[in-house]
Amino acid sequence: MLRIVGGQVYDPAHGIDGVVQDVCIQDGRIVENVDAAPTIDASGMIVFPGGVDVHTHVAGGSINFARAMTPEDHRRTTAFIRSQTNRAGVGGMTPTTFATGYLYAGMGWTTVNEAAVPILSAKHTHEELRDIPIVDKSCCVLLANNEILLDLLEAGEMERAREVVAWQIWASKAYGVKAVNPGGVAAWKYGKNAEQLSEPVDGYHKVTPAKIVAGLAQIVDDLGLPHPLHLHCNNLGVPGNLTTTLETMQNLDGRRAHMAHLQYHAYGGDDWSTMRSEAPQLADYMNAHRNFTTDAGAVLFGDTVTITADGPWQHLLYKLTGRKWGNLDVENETGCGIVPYTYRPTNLVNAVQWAVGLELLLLIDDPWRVFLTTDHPNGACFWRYPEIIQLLMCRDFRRDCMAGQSDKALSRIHLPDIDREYTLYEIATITSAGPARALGLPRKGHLGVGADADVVIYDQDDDVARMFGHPRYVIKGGEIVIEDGDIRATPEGRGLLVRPPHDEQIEAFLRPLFEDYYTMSFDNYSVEMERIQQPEICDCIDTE
Amino acid sequence: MSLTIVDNATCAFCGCVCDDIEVHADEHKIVAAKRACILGKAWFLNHTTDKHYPDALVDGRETTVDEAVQVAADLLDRADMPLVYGMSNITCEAQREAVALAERLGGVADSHTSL
Amino acid sequence: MGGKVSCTLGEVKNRADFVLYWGGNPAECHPRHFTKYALMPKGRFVPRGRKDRTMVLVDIRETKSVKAADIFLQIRPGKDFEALSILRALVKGQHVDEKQVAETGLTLEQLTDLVDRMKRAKFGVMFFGMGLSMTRGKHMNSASILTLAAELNAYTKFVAMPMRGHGNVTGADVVMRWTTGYPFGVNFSRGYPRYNPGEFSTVDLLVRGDVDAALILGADPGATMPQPAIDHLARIPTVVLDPKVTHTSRLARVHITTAVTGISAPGTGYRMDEIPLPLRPALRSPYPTDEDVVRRIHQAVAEKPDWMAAGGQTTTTQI
Amino acid sequence: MSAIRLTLKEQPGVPLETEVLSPDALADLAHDEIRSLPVQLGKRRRRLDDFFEIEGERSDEIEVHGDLSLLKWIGRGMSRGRLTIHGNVGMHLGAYMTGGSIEVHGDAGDWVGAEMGDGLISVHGNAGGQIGAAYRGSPTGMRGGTIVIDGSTGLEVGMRMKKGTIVIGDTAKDFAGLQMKGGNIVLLAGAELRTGAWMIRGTIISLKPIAMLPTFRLARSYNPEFLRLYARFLSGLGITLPCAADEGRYDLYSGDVSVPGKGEIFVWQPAEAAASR
Repeated sequence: MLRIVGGQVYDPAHGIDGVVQDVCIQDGRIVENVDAAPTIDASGMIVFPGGVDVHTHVAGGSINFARAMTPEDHRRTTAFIRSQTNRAGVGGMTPTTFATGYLYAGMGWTTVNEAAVPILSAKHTHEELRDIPIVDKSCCVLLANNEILLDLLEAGEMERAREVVAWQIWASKAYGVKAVNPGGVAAWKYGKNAEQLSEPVDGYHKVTPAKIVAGLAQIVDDLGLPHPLHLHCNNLGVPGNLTTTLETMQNLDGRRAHMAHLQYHAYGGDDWSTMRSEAPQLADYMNAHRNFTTDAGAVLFGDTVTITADGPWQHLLYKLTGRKWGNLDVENETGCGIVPYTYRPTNLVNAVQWAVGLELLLLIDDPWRVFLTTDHPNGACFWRYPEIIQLLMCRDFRRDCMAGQSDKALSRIHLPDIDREYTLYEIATITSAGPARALGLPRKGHLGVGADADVVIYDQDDDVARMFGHPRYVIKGGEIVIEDGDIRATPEGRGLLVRPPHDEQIEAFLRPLFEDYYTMSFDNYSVEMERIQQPEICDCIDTE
Repeated sequence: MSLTIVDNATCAFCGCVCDDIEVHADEHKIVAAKRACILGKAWFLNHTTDKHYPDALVDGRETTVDEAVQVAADLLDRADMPLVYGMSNITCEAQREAVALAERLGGVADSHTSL
Repeated sequence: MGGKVSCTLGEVKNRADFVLYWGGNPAECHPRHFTKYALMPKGRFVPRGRKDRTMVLVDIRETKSVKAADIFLQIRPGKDFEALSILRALVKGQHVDEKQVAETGLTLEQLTDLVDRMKRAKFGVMFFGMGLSMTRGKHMNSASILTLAAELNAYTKFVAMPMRGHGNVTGADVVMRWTTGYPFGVNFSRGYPRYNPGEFSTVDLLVRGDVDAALILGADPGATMPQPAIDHLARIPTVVLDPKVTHTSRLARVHITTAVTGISAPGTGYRMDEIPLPLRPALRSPYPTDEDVVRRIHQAVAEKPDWMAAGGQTTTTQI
Repeated sequence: MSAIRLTLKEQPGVPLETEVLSPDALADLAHDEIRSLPVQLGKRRRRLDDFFEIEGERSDEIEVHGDLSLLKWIGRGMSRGRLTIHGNVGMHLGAYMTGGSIEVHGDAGDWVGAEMGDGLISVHGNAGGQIGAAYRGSPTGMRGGTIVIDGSTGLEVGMRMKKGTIVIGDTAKDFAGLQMKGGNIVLLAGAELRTGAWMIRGTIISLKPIAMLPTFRLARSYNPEFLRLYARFLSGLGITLPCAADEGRYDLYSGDVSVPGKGEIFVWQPAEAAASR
């Protein structure tokens, strides 16, 4: 039991905008009232619901591959020293699992969605998620280059495809469905890509990226998944890709979708030298079409490592940068590429990317549909979110950051003309209430009765980045986990899953195909329930 | 005596980790390992449930696991720079525990990879 | 700076029309590598199986694997790095002198032909064994073949991967990476993980006498390591966990018998391509599992006073 | 200001990490403060005076006496002053240093001057591998300064170095100049195999014949002008580089073409050998 007294509460889900009121906690949930509970005096402090990250890469084969590639970063970053409370680890571009939990909780985030899981190595992802303490975790399974599914779409067998997807979600113990560069990663298996939405994918006659996207979005809606299709469009990072992005969104024809890291998909120009921001056009489209949510995938200047299932893009980046390159293709399903990268303010392309992420956050007018992410670690590391909050809340700070940029760079972006400054209420929306709603998690992202008692309390501070980087208290499931920068407790987080119903006969269809295409036994493919820490099976919904 | 049949058993002998082995076992030993290669077969068939070895030895003396665990803990905790090495022929779950122990001991954790 | 470009074994099965083994003898060391994964199986895009693939074997001597090869290149011992350097140069169209090739035991014609075949492949894969990674040059030999594969992607699809032996050694890499950030040789003496091969790798630590106690599990260094390393293990208090009383057990202070991984101990093992697989034991062991014993030792250690000085939970200046 | 003098009184049983033995750490400290500085013995935090007799205070001139083979990180990141070691010394001597000088009357371990930015390290005995190198994963090793090893060295001398000079008096083991990006390595007694492997840029000068990788090409044979200037710089360190035309010539090999790189390896051919070829 706990009572938080006297804090200014920001709870956008209930329209509460800085009202001084108590928050009461019992048995891990928010309750109406508690008697004789210990209290936290939050007078003069700010109370938020715990942060929710809708799109991050923190566990599994890809990030673990990246860890092995970047020992030089581990050495220079913040290290966690083992204590009676916490495990050892390193932070940095690719934090170790334990450190990931401490760093997220340390800035008040209590729920994260790992955005890219191959079924084949989903056991690995879940093993790592189990070792990320404190936060609750969900994940999205990669399906837009799954060759069994593409074959079904080629044959026009939508109903069977739906059954297969339902089976695959449960087999991987996932929460949602992710599409990455639809068709392009499959083509990459022979060193090719998919750049045109309406052209057949390499090796197919009928299946196009457009059909994959529409098909998967339809299936996700038919299955009633609480989170819509999580979509990484084709042509990520490429100048002029706005056309592809808009075409993809039009092609969805009113169906729900979460457009991942739109920053990487909002560029004009014909090549690297003419690249420019098309954020206003994309923001206009977002504003006019309420079937979409998005996350920023914002970029901050500095070192990071780029990790994506988008193999062709990573090969291009390796050729452009001449730095280390890691690639891992996963049979019949997906792939991943890894390239360390430094975003530099003096680099025209990077300067545009930096601006586009902020422009999208500032120009999309509904904070319930655009969320704070950096596509960790691609645009920047998640533990730098407080810097982005400062950029959103302080126009003058943005101007200062742009002061050193060349006229050429400034002519390619729109940020200097944008005056909007986020309020605390809006920050609470894009970091917590909005992403929780988009994920379809009814007990997350708010402080109403029945919500999970994930609460973060900040000292009021004019230095916005400092305030959001160092919460006074973080409470997870009713327990104080962080106090004044110290890790006080490291409870296990929950594993959030869905179990859409499927026809049991689908296994009879899948088994022989699997035996032909794969190199492991079908019976060893599914993730066993015992691997999920504190599993919570969430309800499917009626999407009509 | 009835046989237990484990379909899709996994052979942990070499790095191929083939997981399509059909293992037949009675209560005492494995009697067949279908689809396993010559190395895998030899490995599967080489094991029984017999107690060929003492539970534990301390300085050559047979003892209980409990006592050996205590002695091991004393020796490892006393060291300034202990080493935890090997981890090839154990499960990931055991590897995870071994890393946690090395961390608690303030020692080094290492595997065959370093060879 | 090169890279590591790889895939799961099913990609090889379904797509590889060019398969090269360098410094390995799968016919005897990984018998089903040919038949289940890389060479014989019919794959989705190589429907005729073996007939659709070209197999090249590079080794210092004729092994049983030669029979399975279309092309066998017998390289002079210790010249792998030189040969790989020449291949990297030829791939980029650089001139290499015929005379300079001679030291490898191969001819310019052979290597030029190999490069042509690699570039003509639709999907090429190179597997490398301890004949490459454990001979003079060691990690640089592995780096060379990985970089060659990465660079071939400018021309066609190419991947490379090591033929890991030793059961679940891949799992040890994977687990250490997610828990510590580093794949092996991790030092926790300052409370946070540090990594420096050569400094914190076991043979070096033992030969120099840098450690003063050891827990050995899932390995028998007493049978495999250089004598000075074994001598040091005998000098310090050593604890062994193993299903058998091993060479190392005989020189140890403590031995605890454990269940056999995969036979009577359940859990997870990783294949050489980092695919996790469940282990399904068929027998019940009279002995506890390694997992259980390690946890018990940890509990016993945790009951002792903590040696770690109270202080911060983080540091920004690592040594 | 007289030197601070430390004498090892107790050999550690396992390696001892003593990054505090650096002018930057000691220069402003009183005697008692120096004595209580922390050192790391395996997992144990100990005091400097557990291992050393210490004389003097407040000086950026430091003398250390004893067999320090197990002492790591001496002179780590130092930026000024002078550190003199009478005895052998362990790994990472002068790693990350940016200024000042270190002199060792004895042998040194691996990673001498790793990733150093500037300063001078001279070792009068042998040294280990990875001299002036990049640590694992780092793109760049030594960025400036000078390292002189009178004796032999281990593997990967100057790995990924970008600037500065390394001089090795006796034989260097394999992979000297590995992935070198710039700077100079002078091998007074040659090296074992694979010198200059993966070299991108930079210069290696060997006064003895060395085994060349097949991916280096003989470009020309001459007495380059810049070597005359460089010889003048080396003579300041007490090292003689032959460069007179009547003494012989340098064979210039370029490579490593496997990269393809533009590194240069100069191999000295004394006049007689040049004539008899």
